[in-house]
Amino acid sequence: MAKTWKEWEQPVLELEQMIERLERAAQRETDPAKRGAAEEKVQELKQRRDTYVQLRYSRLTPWEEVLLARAETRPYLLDYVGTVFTDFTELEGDRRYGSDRAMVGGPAFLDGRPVMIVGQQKGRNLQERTFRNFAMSKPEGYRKAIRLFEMADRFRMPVVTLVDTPAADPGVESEGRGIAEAIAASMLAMFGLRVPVVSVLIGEGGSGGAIAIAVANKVLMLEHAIYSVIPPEGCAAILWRDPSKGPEAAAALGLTSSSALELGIVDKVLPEPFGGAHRNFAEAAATVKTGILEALSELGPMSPDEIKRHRYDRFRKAGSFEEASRAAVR
Amino acid sequence: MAKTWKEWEQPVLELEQMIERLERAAQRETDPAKRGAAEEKVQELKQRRDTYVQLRYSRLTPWEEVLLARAETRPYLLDYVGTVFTDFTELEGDRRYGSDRAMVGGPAFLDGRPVMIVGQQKGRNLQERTFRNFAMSKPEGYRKAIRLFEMADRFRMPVVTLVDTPAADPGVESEGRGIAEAIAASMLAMFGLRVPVVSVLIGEGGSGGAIAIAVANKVLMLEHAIYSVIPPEGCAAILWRDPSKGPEAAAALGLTSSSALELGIVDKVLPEPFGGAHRNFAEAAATVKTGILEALSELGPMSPDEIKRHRYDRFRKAGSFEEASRAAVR
Amino acid sequence: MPSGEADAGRFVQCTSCRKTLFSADFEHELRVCRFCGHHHRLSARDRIACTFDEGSFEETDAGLRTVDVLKFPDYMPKHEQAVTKTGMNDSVMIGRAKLDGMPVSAGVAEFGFMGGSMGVVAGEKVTRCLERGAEEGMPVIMVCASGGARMQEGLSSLVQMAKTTVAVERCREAGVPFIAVMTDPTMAGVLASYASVADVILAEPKAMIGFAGARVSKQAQVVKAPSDFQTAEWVNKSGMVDRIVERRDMRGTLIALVRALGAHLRTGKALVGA
Amino acid sequence: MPSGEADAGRFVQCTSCRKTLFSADFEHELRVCRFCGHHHRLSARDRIACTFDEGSFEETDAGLRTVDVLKFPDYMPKHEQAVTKTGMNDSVMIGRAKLDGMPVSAGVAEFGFMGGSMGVVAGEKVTRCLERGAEEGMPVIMVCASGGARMQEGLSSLVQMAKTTVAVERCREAGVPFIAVMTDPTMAGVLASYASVADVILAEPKAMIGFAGARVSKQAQVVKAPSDFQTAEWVNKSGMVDRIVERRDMRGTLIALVRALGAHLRTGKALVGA
Ligand SMILES: [Zn+2]
Ligand SMILES: [Zn+2]
Repeated sequence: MAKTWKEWEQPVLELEQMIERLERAAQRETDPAKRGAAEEKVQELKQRRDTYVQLRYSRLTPWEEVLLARAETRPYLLDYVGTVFTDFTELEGDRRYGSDRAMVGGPAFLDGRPVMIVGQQKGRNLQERTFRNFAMSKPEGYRKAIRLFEMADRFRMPVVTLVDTPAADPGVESEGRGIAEAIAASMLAMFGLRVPVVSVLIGEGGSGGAIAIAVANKVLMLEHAIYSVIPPEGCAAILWRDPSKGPEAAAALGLTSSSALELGIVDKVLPEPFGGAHRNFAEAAATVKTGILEALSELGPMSPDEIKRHRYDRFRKAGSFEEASRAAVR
Repeated sequence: MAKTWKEWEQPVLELEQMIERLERAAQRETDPAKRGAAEEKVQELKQRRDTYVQLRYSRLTPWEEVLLARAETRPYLLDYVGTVFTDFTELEGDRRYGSDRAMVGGPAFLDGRPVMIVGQQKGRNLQERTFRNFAMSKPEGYRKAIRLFEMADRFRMPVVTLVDTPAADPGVESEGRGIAEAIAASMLAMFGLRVPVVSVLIGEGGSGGAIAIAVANKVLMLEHAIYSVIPPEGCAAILWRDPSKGPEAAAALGLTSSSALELGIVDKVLPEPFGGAHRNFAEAAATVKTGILEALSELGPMSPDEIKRHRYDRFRKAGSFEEASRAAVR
Repeated sequence: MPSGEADAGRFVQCTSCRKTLFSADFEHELRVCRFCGHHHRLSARDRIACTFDEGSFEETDAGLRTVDVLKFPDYMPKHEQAVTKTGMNDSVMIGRAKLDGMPVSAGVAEFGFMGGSMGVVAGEKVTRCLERGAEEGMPVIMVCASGGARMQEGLSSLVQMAKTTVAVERCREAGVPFIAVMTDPTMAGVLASYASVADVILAEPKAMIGFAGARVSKQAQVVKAPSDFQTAEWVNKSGMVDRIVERRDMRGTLIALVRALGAHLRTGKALVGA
Repeated sequence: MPSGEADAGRFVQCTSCRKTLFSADFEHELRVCRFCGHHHRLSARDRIACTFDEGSFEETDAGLRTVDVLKFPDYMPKHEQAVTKTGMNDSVMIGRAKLDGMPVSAGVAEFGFMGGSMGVVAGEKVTRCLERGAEEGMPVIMVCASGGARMQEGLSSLVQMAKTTVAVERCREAGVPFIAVMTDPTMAGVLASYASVADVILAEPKAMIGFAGARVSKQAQVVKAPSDFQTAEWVNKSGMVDRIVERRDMRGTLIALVRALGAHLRTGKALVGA
């Protein structure tokens, strides 16, 4: 059972090192025949690499999807903000307590038209991760998000949220400042918006901390993102008193994009480039951009009241149950 | 120059002690003639006391009004809440950070009809004063007030605020949680209300901390309350580098009820009982109750939009200035 | 002797102070220990009995049934067990009730049903309870008792957080007051959704109220937790709960609040002087 | 050598790092010290020049005049002096301006006029500036610099806090963005009114921003103040200010914000896909 995404990326890494060495050797080679042979070998290795990647990424287990969604090689919020959008102006304050660095937001332009961006930002190294609090927002992060949502509503700007968080911050201080209230209030604020809202799950969709900013008219999900009611390790610990049974829990929880689509929790899965978004970020960004633009254009014809109603209806019908007729019950 | 209200209450105290002694003596006296003489003496002393009180309270200087408004003998918010209103249910939370004990609020009934009460509470002894933070609200107090204002609006309840604070809390923590924003946001929230709002200045109306909850359709002021842009000592310290010149500053600042009425800052002065509200609380409470009921009944016929507009207009025209015609300026 | 349960029907031991109580007294005093004041958990039915006007509660929507969409390991057996144990179809019971004659839309959670966890059925019931209040102009009372979202329904449980919250927005639009009563425990996905955005939040003394489970928040503790961490008292000091109300006073407090905040619903217009 | 002022028109000493600068360079660099980056105060006129499109600012409401209702000791002489010194009629100048061609309603405070204090005239001007934005559908930019309310106008100054805030409510209703720029210093009655409820709050580096004057908050300090207490940086960390923006970047930031937040005012409707 894989413990990190690097386990199945290791063969790729080795192949790529070989390819690089051979390519350099081929360049230095003066004998055309030998050079031809080397180049052929390079092609073969590339072929092998691609076959492996294709095969491996087409049969990731739910647990492997979890590991990949958490990988520090995944594109993060600010990567998308810098490529999908232009002229982003970050606004930091919650006007209450502090500046939350896990939650990032502000106005930007999408294809020349203004939108409000809100989302969580992870860090790639320890320093960044600490600065971003591992993308776990405290109450002030959600309260900043609420401010930006309301501002977007006032100024008729569509809202785009990019979700990538393991969870809301669960520390003592967060509890004391009302992390639960902040999450609930964020959802409530989103339900009040009369502008279109599109959410994209780009990495980890970690329970309440994620859905707090994902109450959208259209919820999109990258192919290798996850969306879960609880981290699989936590689920295993509670149900089976064994946190190492994360893989079993991951399989049971239905947290993959295909499962979320099937359950009707997300509206669309955005296919990732060959071998994952990290392998071709430009393509991933283009897919995300197209996804958001298409969603906004579908929502475009609706009036402000219809947009609000549409979001309401979308979440109102969430989840399946059976209902005996009233007569039968009595 | 008086340093405390007790200086001019001291003669009253002494007279009353004499009266009490004499009355007790008269009761014990068996000789009808002697008893009659003693009773006469009592009447005379009472007359003297009343004349003194009447004279003294009719010529309080602005500085003495300041001292009286701050006196721990004045009736406080909860005294009024317990007599003017019925069935008060205090609601404590700001849903953000904490429970502020300087600001008190919740639904109650006035003559059988529901209202939302908000106001500052002082303490009579050190323990109470500490618990109430000397009636200086921190940001969470104003944010609780905002919550209650918005709730009143949702449930169509008139709002009654009772103002009695030296100032908003000026400490480091208050600054860090945005005391200035909290005050401004409270005023902004009040301007948004579509229910009638009546404010009564019952004691100290201390600058921003006071006006934060006094953005009302009708602002009433007890005769011996004060309302000031800055504490007179602070004004003296800044302008004349001499905090002991408080009395001069008090005279200059126009902080008495008559001055506030003349400036059009308050709509009505509620006369206090003979010798101040502390001398006859039942009468003071009755005056306050009548004042609030009359104000609400004047506002009664207005529609929700008119109420909001009325409040807007009331504050829009605050303050006098001259304006040269545009032609003359150019 | 199990927590606050009857010993041969005559005696019961308080789990908090360990003192022994007569069962009859204990039940009569609403399962509040007369020695230490500890509020022991109440079943949904007992809660209804001591909160609303006698016999006024009419259950609705009892026909809702869980669908095990994920085929989650062991879910259905556990669920069946809970049904048998509690006589309820899921962890929440909703209906119409009266408080001192005033109609309310009422919901009560049963912690004994899989820890009061919120899956699709519980979420649907909470939502209907709130919507009914909004539609019929009745104040809404929800008595919470839950460990959080029901893991066994996966993502479908997660979205109940949004679904129940959307219904609060309906109440706000309709000007209908929503009062949440947090009892022991009110945690995680329930706390972080409809319950925390109630107009008024009351809590029973010492009820455990928090976002993260003890395990998680202990791991995450950079700051040391205070001794009363995640108690109703601590959450009250933190501004999240409006009042701590003892069980014997809860009905009276609810009546006062419904009378004041819901007056406009009964009279059409409640402004003084109007 | 006075703070950031010209020495015989050629040299100036930075009050922060004490280094000597050429006056011409200093003015050209918008009075920001090239050695230590300290942002020296700007006059209202200089602020206008470096913020809005060249020559686009048209002053309005210059005819407002203070009335000394209270006959406050020494007020009028001080006021006259300030008028002579600044050439302004009070501490705020308002008008119409453009930012990269986009019309805005603009107001700029002059700290040199009695410490930028807000009496009735300043309050009226701020209110008109905000109202004009709301009425004409123009984003509002207010550059603040003030010690607070003007004591010499007593209660009339206090109510300016409410009056200016009411105008922010008008902007909100009209969907007009209001951006406040806090410069050194933005304090007390100005901070606790319209400025703090702006949609976006920008601040210059190191600007002093706070509610209570140093004297008051020092007395009230139970908690020790951090070394950067009441600086823009501290207030930014506290969530009250959205960004610290260097003076040379301020115009560009304002343009980006006005373009994004005010788009709907220019096009009538700005929704993507609409
Ligand atoms: Zn006990
Ligand atoms: Zn310098």
